[in-house]
Amino acid sequence: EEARRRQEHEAFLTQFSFSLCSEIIHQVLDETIHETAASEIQQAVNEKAEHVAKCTEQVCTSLVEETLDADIAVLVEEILDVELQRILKYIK
Amino acid sequence: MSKDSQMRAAINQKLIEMGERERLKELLRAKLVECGWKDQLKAHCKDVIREKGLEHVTVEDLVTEVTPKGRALVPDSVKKELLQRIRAFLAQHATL
Amino acid sequence: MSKDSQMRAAINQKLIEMGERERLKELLRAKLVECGWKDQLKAHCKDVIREKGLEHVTVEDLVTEVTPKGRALVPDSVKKELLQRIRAFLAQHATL
Repeated sequence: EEARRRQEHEAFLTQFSFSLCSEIIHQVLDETIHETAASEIQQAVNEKAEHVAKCTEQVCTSLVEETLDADIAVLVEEILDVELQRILKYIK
Repeated sequence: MSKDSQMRAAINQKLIEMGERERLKELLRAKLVECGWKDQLKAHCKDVIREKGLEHVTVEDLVTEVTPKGRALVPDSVKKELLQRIRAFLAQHATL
Repeated sequence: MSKDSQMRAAINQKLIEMGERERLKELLRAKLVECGWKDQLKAHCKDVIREKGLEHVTVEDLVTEVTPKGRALVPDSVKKELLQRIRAFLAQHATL
């Protein structure tokens, strides 16, 4: 009787160990996967925001440069023209 | 309540009371980092986000997508070590 | 095409499509007049012409000479305002 009870207890512990092991694995994996997925999405969102911010600044800089280049060229032409007219008038 | 479920409840109680359940979870978490599982999972998440496009993925989608691979990637050695530790605890505390 | 240039192209495309790029340039021009940039640059051009002599200056020379100062003279507040306006526009109109 004692041997039979011992054997039954052993079988119970074996079965219990397996089920507890798989329960813990499932629980930890589910938690970890959820945390990892959330943090990876958050990281991707942050990276994208940084990327958009950086490129927006670059677009802004190029827009300023483009406008300045065009305006400086016009301004220079105007000034040179005025100076030239002034000299011609002086010579005359 | 059958004898088995009584015993199960008693052991579960003991696992929680003694903090062993939390320690087992911590051990598993540490092993998953150590064996590179967590890095693999992160890489897989990144791949899925890249493939689907960030604007088309929710956390729930991503969890559903990566869970099968995440489960499959757990090394047998890690499962075995956890089982050993559970057995050792039970041998010590779940006496007849 | 790199990721950066794709993004820049997408932003520019959106700005052009909705006529915002031209409006931003106009805003910049107005701000430059308002803050005295145009007057300062004119004075600088005249200084350069005086120094070098009109007969030794071409349009290209003068442009090359005054451009660095022209860029440096744009107040940070003006650049900042422009950037804010682009950001606000994108937030309202674009899914990038």
